[in-house]
Amino acid sequence: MSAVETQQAPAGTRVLTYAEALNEALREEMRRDPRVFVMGEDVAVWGGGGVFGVTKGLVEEFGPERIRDTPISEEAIAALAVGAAMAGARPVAEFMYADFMTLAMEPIVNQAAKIRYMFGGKARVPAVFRAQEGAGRGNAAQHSQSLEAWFCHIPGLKVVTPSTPADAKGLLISAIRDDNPVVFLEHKMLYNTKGPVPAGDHTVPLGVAERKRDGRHITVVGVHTMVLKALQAADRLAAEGIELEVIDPRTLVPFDLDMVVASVRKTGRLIVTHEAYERCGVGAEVIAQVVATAFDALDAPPVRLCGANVPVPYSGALEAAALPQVDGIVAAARQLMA
Amino acid sequence: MSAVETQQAPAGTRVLTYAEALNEALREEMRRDPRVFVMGEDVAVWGGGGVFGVTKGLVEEFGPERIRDTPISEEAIAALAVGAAMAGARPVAEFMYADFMTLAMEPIVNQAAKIRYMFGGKARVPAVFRAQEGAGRGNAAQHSQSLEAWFCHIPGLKVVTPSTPADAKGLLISAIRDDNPVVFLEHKMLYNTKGPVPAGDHTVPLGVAERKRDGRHITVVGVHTMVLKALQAADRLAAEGIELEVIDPRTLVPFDLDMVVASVRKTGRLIVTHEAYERCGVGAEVIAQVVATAFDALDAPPVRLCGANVPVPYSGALEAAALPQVDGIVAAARQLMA
Amino acid sequence: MSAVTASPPELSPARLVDMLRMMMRIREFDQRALELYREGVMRGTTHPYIGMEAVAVGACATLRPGDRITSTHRGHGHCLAKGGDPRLMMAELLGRAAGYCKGKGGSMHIADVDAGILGANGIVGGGIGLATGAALASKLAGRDEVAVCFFGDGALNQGIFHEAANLAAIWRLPVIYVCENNQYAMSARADRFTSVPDPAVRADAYGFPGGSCDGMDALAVYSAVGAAVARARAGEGPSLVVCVTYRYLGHHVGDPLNYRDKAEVEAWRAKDPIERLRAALIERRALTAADADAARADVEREIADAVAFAKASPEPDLATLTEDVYA
Amino acid sequence: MSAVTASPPELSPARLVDMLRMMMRIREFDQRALELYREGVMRGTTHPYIGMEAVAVGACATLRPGDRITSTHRGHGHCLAKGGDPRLMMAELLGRAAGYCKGKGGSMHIADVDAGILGANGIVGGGIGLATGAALASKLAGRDEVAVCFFGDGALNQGIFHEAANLAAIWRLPVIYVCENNQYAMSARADRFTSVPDPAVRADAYGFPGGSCDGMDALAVYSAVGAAVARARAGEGPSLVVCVTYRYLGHHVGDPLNYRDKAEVEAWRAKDPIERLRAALIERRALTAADADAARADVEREIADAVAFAKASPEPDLATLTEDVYA
Ligand SMILES: Cc1ncc(C[n+]2csc(CCOP(=O)(O)OP(=O)(O)O)c2C)c(N)n1
Ligand SMILES: Cc1ncc(C[n+]2csc(CCOP(=O)(O)OP(=O)(O)O)c2C)c(N)n1
Ligand SMILES: [Mg+2]
Ligand SMILES: [Mg+2]
Repeated sequence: MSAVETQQAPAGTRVLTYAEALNEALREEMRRDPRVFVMGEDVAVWGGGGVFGVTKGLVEEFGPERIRDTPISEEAIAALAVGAAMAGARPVAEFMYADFMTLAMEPIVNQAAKIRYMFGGKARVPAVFRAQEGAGRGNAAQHSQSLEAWFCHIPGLKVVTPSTPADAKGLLISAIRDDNPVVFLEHKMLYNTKGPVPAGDHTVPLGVAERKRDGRHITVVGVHTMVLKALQAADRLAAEGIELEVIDPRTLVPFDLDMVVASVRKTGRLIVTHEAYERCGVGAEVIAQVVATAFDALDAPPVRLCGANVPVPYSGALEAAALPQVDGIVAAARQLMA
Repeated sequence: MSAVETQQAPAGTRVLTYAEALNEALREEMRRDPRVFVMGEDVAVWGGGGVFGVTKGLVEEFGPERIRDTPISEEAIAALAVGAAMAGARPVAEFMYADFMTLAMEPIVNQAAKIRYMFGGKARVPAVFRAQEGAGRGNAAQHSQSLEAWFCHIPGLKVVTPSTPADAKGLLISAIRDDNPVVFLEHKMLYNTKGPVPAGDHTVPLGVAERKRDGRHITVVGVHTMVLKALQAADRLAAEGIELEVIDPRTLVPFDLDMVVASVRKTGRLIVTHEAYERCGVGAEVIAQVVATAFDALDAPPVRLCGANVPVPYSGALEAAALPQVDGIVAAARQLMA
Repeated sequence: MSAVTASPPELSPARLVDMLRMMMRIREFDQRALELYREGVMRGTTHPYIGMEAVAVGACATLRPGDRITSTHRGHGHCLAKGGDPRLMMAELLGRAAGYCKGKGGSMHIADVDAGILGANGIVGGGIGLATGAALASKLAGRDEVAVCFFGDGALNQGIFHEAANLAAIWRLPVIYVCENNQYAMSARADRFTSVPDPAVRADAYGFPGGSCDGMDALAVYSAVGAAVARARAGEGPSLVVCVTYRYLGHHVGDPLNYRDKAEVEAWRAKDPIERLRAALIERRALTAADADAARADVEREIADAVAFAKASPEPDLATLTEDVYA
Repeated sequence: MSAVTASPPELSPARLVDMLRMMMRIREFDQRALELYREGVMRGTTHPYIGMEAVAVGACATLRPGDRITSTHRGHGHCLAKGGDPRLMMAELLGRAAGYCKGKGGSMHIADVDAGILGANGIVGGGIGLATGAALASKLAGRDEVAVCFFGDGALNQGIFHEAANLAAIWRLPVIYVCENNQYAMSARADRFTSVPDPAVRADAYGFPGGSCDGMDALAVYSAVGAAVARARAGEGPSLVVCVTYRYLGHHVGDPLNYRDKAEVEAWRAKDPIERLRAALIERRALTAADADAARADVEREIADAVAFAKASPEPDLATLTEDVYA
């Protein structure tokens, strides 16, 4: 990350943190579209806006009607967002931790995701459900889960997982403008990472991956922090002559299979890495799709480097062991090339 | 299914429906262990016990304290089960439809699944969460989902999906005796299917698959109804000289990978089929695991035949089109052998 | 516990007759739906609203076109009362392309968002948060619309009621919680599964008005809900109105009905809401008996027509399977 | 709204002194936890119970060893008061192998199921259903145990409270809902986010007793919770006891504390529950000032000892990562 932090911002961009970039997206969309509003726990008053600063200063600009602190009522936060979206608003509902979305699955999954289809295409639910997921801070098992696979399983939802400040901004703007329910998952360890972010109306389309690094030998598809770790692994492996091609899907639904398959056709090898529990995680889906599409192109079985199939432990040593790390990517890559 | 229905019951067995077999399991375990109790909506009074008859007659034998009708409060049903299990009871909590478990994910996922681990191994949560899933009756998008992949994703849960009356009984007894939280998923279209069921203390261990049919050409792993459809496809294909080996994993967590891999090593070809939405379904996991373990043994890319990535539609024609069918298995098998 | 008492506008004779006609229409619709189900041309299930017509009709009579409702699994009555088209509804029951949902929704998912009908719902309590959210949207946009949330005595014990009611209270949202206490949630008797004899007291826990009314009397419902609507529209916040009513038939077509006795049913049938309004209107001379009979005949024709329309509509094209998952 | 009024057994001077000592222990424990966090030897976060000690101590003084509690994210006080071992707790805060959870749980998941402590909880409201379920298990087994459920003013707005309270009421479960109204849920003021001025009225919605007590007074808590415990043990069902209290410090160590002013904090600190019990006991001659000072010194040593124990405990073996996922 240090490379990014010290980097000069290209023209038209500023170096912002991921949290600041999200904040900018919210601010710009709220200025542009009066139907957009934010609700969630501690989004307005706490520390001037949000436990992670994402909504900082927004209540000052937009007032407490549009930046609404809620009681601790996750199911209602989600359900009200769905109803408000059906009645013409464009809510951005925040869940402080993705783990708390377990309380809000009914409205998100049975209502938001299905309403348009169930109603024969005669309704829209333009709601964004924001939350942060991931481990790394010793928050233990109920505050560290990455639950993106659940949402990816449910037709009717879009699922977004930005890994950089620029994508955080561009994808959040796209999510807010999208006419579908979008589950927008941030990562707690990324909020303070920095990078250049385009000023103004910067959008990143939902469904387009980004190749973060070119390489000839192994395709690495990473989610969230694992994109950054894959880039670090790539740096280390370059010295050994092993080239990783690092792809950040950016949105998991829709998923840019074309870019991944094109890469695998070049490299013949695939690593998929995410923090979420391995079993029935998104990695399995990526592998199943790649295998179905480009079996012939694979020189070796695809490898998963994912969160261990255990609740996330508190101890620093155990937590680190439960998550995929740079060392693991390096080792897996060497093994694939052996 | 007609083959099964007309079949003679081997010694020590009776021909029962899947619902009757589950009923017998509950009855026998409740007789054996006074700590076992059942709670859920309409499990006692409605029609003498349960919307699908699974708890029929139990309130007469065990009384309303141990067969407890609840208000419509799914989150509490699950949470009370967790608390009761920690305090020495062995609850069997029923959710009328798996879709309603969206309301109960918090206690199941954040509490039941994690308590033992979070508490350093010093607690047990011997609770069974029963529900029925699946489509086929025109119940539409909020009453037809198969959500097993969500539960499989979460470490700490066991996940059971019986496809026959005998397994229904044997697995439910094992689930009740297990000291872990078990998500026990039945299928609405199976309740009236019949088969021989051993009398008395019949248990099927969690984690052991069953080969339902031997075959040399293609391994088919099916969940629930798809086991039956795969067997029908196998009958049809046998005439063409294509042999399917049909495996019913019976429990998805733990998963009997060994049996599947052994089969794939023999056949070189794999079809995985389930009603659940394809994306991020259990099929992807099975493929990812098989590919990781037996890549060299595969003669063709594994195939998924799963629920379409759409909310389950109401219309009969659309619903049938949304689900994997015998014809689809036959066609995929032919293609694999072409 | 205190109900809102301000009275809503007096209903003209013509409106009263419309209300009677609407109640007849709902009953006829649900009777035909049951027949279609028994004929085997309908899938899934159907939850008849028969006996409860006064609630939907009395409540919806208080609303303007821009107002919204959320409905339940037992939703045909709400949908018709808020202006739903019986032909498109019937076609949906038969899973046809011309149905409200193009055959994808069926009985439990009929909706007409443009008409303010945010849908029936397969999830008990599923509409409670939606109505509250719709009310929030109205408030945010500065529109004086209200949202009426229909839900059952069973739904009252879902956590979402608690969360949404608290939010509606602190945010003074223009939502009216209309609890249809039809005495049962499937086999669960309201008086045994809800911890208080009169569910209306639950409003006290949120600090907004709550009251009960005779849900077999469309005019009583109209007054009670109307007062709550006026309050909501004036920006004074939510109310709970419990309508005491009864479902004459089983929960759905497959109900074994082993949990209540015939005498109870008969006692409620004696309070029939359609007969009651009919008699009241005849007494008020808003209507003659012959008019009423003619209205019933009209409604029968209308619903027969809806059935014919539905049956004539084609099955959905299989290509639509993957359409409309996303906008 | 009516609180239970029967009074629990008179406390002996020795028990009163134990209660004072326990309050001191809790405060000392949480103060050291904060220091450890600031030293950087602790991960995650810690939610200090400082200022609220009277609630846990007053409530747990009414319990027998076989009774159970469920706790919250702010759980150290509950755990100590119900008999938790400060050494195993401290070791857990440091993520060590000797900790209650072998380093896997941390502050938010400390539990001692054998001692009736069904765990702190990272989910606001997460313990409400668990306590209710534990009470159900006791009832089913015919044991006269009770379950005390500690939860915050913020948790009161979670749907699970509604569902569990209704169930506890209709099933007459031996559970006592002890709401720690410390005025805030993070930045959310209870008086703005809960729709009623006195949350105790919410008990009315379930038809069981509800009342408030001075949560800065261990003896008031003892009486109020004790009466509810007696009721529960007698098979008469649940109660809600709201303990009006305050957290002196931030929600957790990272709290910007921009939502309340110093004067408010000072006003509450003036009612300090430890000072209050100390003064009362000195006045009753259950204790001298010197005894009290000695007790404080004891407690400081005890906690210093716990810290030393924790620091001396090894980190968990990495092989334990995959242990204890399943029994
Ligand atoms: C969340 C959820 N739980 C359970 C059900 C099954 N179910 C459908 S209707 C019903 C009873 C609802 O009772 P009530 O709210 O009183 O409405 P009524 O049927 O009496 O109109 C139940 C339990 C469901 N559809 N959704
Ligand atoms: C379900 C859930 N939502 C939100 C949070 C984040 N959170 C942790 S503590 C807290 C405030 C709790 O307030 P209260 O219940 O009053 O307890 P207190 O902190 O005042 O002791 C919040 C919002 C959480 N842990 N769980
Ligand atoms: Mg009802
Ligand atoms: Mg609080």
